[in-house]
Amino acid sequence: MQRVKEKAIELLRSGEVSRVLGWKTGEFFYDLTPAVFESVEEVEKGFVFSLFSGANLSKYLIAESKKEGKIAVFLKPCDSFSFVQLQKEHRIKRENIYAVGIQCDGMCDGESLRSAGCEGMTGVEDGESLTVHTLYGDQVIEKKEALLGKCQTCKSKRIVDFDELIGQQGEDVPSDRFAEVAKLEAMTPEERFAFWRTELSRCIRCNACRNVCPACSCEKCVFDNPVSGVQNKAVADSFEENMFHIIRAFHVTARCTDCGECSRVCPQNIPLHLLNRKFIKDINELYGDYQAGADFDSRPPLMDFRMDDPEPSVIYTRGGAAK
Amino acid sequence: MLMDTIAAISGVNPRKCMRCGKCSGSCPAYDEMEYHPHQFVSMVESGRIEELMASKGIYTCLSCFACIERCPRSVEPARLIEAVRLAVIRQQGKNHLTPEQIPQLLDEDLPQQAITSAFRKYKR
Amino acid sequence: MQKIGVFVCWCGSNIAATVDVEAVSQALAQEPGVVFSTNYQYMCSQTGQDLIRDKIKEYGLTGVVVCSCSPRMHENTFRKTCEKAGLNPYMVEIANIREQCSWIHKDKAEATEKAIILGRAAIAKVQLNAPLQAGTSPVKKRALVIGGGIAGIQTALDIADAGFQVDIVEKKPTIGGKMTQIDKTFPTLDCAACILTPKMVDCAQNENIHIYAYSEVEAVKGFVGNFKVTIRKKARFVDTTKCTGCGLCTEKCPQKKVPNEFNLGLDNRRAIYIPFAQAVPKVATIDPDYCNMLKNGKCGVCAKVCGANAIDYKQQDELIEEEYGAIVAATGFNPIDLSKFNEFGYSQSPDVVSSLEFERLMNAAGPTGGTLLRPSDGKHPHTIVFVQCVGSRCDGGEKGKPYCSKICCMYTAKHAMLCREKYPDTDVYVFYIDVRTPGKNFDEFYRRAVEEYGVHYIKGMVGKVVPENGKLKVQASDLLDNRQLHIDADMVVLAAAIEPDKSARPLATMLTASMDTNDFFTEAHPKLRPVESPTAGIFLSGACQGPKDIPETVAQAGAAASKVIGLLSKDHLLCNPCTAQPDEMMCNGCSSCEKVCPYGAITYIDKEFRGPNRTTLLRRVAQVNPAVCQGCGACTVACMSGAMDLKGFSNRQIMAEVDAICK
Amino acid sequence: MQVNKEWTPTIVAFCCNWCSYAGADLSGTNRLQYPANVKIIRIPCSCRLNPMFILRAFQRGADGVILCGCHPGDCHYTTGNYYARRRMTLLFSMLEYLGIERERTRVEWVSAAEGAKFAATMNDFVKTVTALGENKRLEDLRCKE
Amino acid sequence: MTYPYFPGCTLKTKGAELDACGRKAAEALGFPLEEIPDWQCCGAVYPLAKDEIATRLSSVRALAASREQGGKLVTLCSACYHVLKRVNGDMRNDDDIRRKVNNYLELELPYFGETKVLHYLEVLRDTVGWDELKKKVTKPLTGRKIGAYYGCLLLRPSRELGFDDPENPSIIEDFIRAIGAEPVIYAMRNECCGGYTTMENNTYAAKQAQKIVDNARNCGAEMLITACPLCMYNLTKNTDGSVPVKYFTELLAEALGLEEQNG
Repeated sequence: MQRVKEKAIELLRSGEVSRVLGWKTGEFFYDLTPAVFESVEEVEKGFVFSLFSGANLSKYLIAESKKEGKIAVFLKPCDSFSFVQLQKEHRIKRENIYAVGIQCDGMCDGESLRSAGCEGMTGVEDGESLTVHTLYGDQVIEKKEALLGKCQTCKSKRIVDFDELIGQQGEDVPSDRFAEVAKLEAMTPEERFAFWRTELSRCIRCNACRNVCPACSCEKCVFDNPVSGVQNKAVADSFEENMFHIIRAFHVTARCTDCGECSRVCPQNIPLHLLNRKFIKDINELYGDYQAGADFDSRPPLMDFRMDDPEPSVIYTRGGAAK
Repeated sequence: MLMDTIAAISGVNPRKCMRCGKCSGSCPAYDEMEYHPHQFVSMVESGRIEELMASKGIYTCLSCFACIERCPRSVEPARLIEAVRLAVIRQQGKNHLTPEQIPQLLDEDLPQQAITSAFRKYKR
Repeated sequence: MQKIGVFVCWCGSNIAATVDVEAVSQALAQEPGVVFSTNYQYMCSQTGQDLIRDKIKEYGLTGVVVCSCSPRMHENTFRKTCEKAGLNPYMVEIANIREQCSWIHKDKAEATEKAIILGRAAIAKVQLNAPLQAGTSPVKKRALVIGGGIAGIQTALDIADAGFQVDIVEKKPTIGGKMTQIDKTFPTLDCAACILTPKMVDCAQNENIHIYAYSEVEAVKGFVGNFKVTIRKKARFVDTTKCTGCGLCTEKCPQKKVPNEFNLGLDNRRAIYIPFAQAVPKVATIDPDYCNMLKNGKCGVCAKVCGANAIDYKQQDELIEEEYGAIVAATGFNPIDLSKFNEFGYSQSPDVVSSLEFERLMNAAGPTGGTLLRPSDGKHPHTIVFVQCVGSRCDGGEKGKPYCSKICCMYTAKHAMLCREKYPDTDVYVFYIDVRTPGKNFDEFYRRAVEEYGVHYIKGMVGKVVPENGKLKVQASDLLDNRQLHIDADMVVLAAAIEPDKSARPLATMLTASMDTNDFFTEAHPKLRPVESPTAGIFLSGACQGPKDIPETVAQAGAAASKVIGLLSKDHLLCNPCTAQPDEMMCNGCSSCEKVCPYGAITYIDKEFRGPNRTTLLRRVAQVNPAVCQGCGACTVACMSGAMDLKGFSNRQIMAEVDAICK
Repeated sequence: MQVNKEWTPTIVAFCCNWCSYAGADLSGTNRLQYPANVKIIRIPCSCRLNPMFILRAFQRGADGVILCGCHPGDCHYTTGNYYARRRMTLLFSMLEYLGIERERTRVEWVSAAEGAKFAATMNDFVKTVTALGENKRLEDLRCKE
Repeated sequence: MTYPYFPGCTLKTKGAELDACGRKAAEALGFPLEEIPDWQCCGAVYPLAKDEIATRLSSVRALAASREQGGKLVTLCSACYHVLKRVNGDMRNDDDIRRKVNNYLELELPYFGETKVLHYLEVLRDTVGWDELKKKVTKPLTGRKIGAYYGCLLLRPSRELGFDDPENPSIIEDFIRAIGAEPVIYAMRNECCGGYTTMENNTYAAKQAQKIVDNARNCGAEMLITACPLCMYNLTKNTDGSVPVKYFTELLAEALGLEEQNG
């Protein structure tokens, strides 16, 4: 973990890059936020790579890579998919970026530790199992129980694109990430409706999901745009309110890399990733396996077709979501 | 009515036939039948099914599927012949071959297959 | 806020009988923005149009809604009316209250209510309409014809005749196509070469025509009036400017065992060859698959004997870029592969031949010098069986084609007739399903074959051909006699279905021209625009659009040429104003729109924008070429940010209609 | 003007200009009846249909939305309906996933020659949606109980 | 790897030695055949009627049983192959038949046509490979001119069987080449011999069989081989005997040098 910070210092010192995009300590040790460091001093003071560096940094490159000078970025495997997807969409200037891939075996956050039963935490030692220092003494917990939701269904240890690697290159790993979607599909329409109503009713429209999502990076979001016809500031029109998550999910269809940031940042713990994964699952089943950001040249399924694609009525007859 | 039965048993749509006669040009048992494969199709289409049911030709079809294979319109005449034959059996319980006849027809090398198939095709 | 006038048409009683037009015009008068609303017996009549014109002027209308018949009927009429009154024609919207209301409903109250809602939707849309101007684009006055058969030749000659430059691209070493292989033509029995070769020579000599023989189209960019085409001129290993076509090399070349494609492999040619005596251009070509010099550097005979010093073993393919205003596809056809029809024994006996092979066996320039001899033993055949519809009119599956190949009935009648004429001692049988002879003097021709020449026409089909002891045992049905026939034949001739040339599909992709499931090019309208592709600037000539005989091909070739001439005589093209337009401030530059555009109308540029703190930012943004965009709107949905919108059918306009309909 | 006391569904039909709108005109020309609650919006191509339009219609009180376009392979713009087919398949599947009755959405390919098919489709669709009753669900999706 | 094997009625009884040759050769070529337990006769005729269930049941039982044993089922007899493969196709593609059969059989796991039906020749071609077979041949049948007789049931309808080109097949010719002999191609090799009517209308069956033998002989064949016991019977018994007819497994065993052990 220290190697990451050393690499950041080395890159700045050698002049290879003029800025470093990484994670910075917050109020608590588990409270890291993305930050740009412009000098060795800043890095030494604030840069942290730890068990809590879950945030996906790739989105920040849209703005940062357009600035003067080269910037270094640290990418975990899942982040690298977003990195590539953004390149495919011409959103970032690759030549201004020095990408350092970091292998990763899962991330945590304060909340995931708390829900694993830790209170008053003062520090953590990483390892096969975690030793959590708390005000009430040390506590040892299984790491896999304290992982972020997105890490529990990790789909790949492969770092798709990088200039330099810290740790080993990995491979795609088998994951049962569609199990939750399948579970919902197996419900009756009434049950599903009730489920989503309960979940979505909690939404406070804080826009955190939109702001963190690497695929949700429009120059101007339709929801902020009076010309789009869906924008709305006042509550007079509930269209945006009701449809926000559906439209958002549709807009990122076949572009979402399933990085899981939306659900991670949602203050209301709405399982937003289940909307995105539904689209991914459908695409895989109907049009062949597709992973956004896994390569540079595949054609996104919504910008592609086969003459013998199934008709939309296929969803009436498909198994699973029965009755 | 009878036409519906034939359609249900065979799954064949005789209207697909374009009267090319390739079935009858292919049929190895042509001269053994009083109604030929192409006639089966047109007679079923025009509803002359009783005549077909009374004909001996339905027992001479070899089920060689040459007509099915070569039909340019995927009509499958052999299925129609089989359907007519079954219609006879189902309607009248009439068997073309009885078990009593079998022994005198047997020779000692005759494969089981011949006996089984004869029963399947000619008797129920 | 617009000032909108609403005009409700009675269409005589067509609308007024089921819709209370007075109630509709009154109800719509209450809508926001509506300053005038009326109804009249026939809005499309001169009086009705005058009424609209007067009211535009009287009330200073900025938008017009006509509640009438389908916009497919009179949208243009009312647009022109408004234009004459000084209103932009795209400020008109039609509410379709006839085809989609009065004609399909019986209950007057229901129909009236629906008419009001449809009117409201049109008003809501017109509120958001903006004046549109159609742009123009220049026309490059040069045409490209792809394919140098009779279709391509005729099209090129006609275009050249009108004074325009035209290039022919032909993938074979010579132009001429299938017609060069044909012996005689029906129904007049004149010799194909005698009528075709003068046209080939005309092409070569016409100063407006340039022939790229032994060449293929590699890439097509651009759009109507402005195509940019890359042509690959394949290496002949012979300098065409030096070669005199004397043919000495083709006699001296030691590699004698090359199947001669001109005679369909019925005889052999050399590795350096001129396809036939009247080839255009008449120059030699080295076949790199067989030439010993090219394969292993051992030979060089042709270079030694060539007096013109034209042989160049080092020659490379050449890429040529040209600009064209119009492109004509004339890629032609081929007979299907008969190896799947082995019930006729095609791959078991050399005496079972395709009709085109038979054509060569009858041709004076063919492998037998025009004497009909069996390929197996060179003997004269006494009994010949012709089988029609081999692979045509088949129901799906990969074995055959679902369509009628159209030309087989006539050429089979021709073959049968010629056999009987030249060799009266032969018995000729033709097995047919139907004899189709719609054409001038066609049926008379077929009847002559039967009545005067004694050809046996049998309604029925051959089921099996068994080669045995030098004979072909033909088993067939005679449907009219209701019997099975067994004929011992010496030759069997199969009228193979024809299919589009294999090069057509990749070409269609390059041209963004559409094709049907059989790989025939689709016409813009099957009846009214039969020689145009739906893609602007692409025209169709000959059998690439569907099976055709020579007279039809020539007629269509002329038609395609006249369409091309019509296009090339314009200096500018008027474009469809309802095109996509990106809002650069919102564009992400993500290329999603470009990927779904069927016309290649979208490109990207890096553009400077003002950033925060007086900085400038370089951003990639989409640009739509309005001359190319056809206004389908695929890009508008692919665009996540909603930057891409369609003029005339904008997001807000459609949403406004939705809102108006859903109360 | 309130005509019917009984509830009837509001149906929005999006029709592509080249095939289905012409097909709808044809069913009118042939006087083939279908219920008046079907209202057609003309769009240039089925690929112009933004999923937002469908959601908007539902949210504004539509009870059923149907998209009609050229048959696959016959698109006036060559490929538009192929894209529309994928978009709608995924969108409908998502609506289904959210618990909205899948019978409220439909895609039907209607050519300019299929006036009878257009009328039959609309009759059937209205019947299906009528049987489902009013569409409240999408409006309710984010409302607490 | 061991393959589940469906011997069929004839090869189990009258054609036992043909079956023995086949099994022995399979063993020698590394794909031992294991007879599936409790099989019943396939019925020898494919039920063309779409509404007949009873006549399909025994085939489905055999197919479902092999599903559990590796998902493949090998047959040696053309008729069995034909019936099993087409019934399997029905179970895969015809919803109505599948539903009724499954309802009737009440299998633990409903059967959806998962098993792959293979003819012995297909195993030779696709698993062993002709080149490999050639290497294993110890007594090549050099110089023998052999005609392949396909008959109907292996080839037609090709849309359902997909065994080989129905009008110009090559698998038995390739087999003949692999065992060192020379194949003779003659057009009647895929014409029906009339075997099904051998009891009913012997004169006709004889006439048809003779036509085939004549065509083969006139094209130079000195021997015919078949993959169907009924064809073999008919071509042997009901012709002039000018061309001997063998089962392909007999020649296979001979070429592999297994004949002596056979006794």
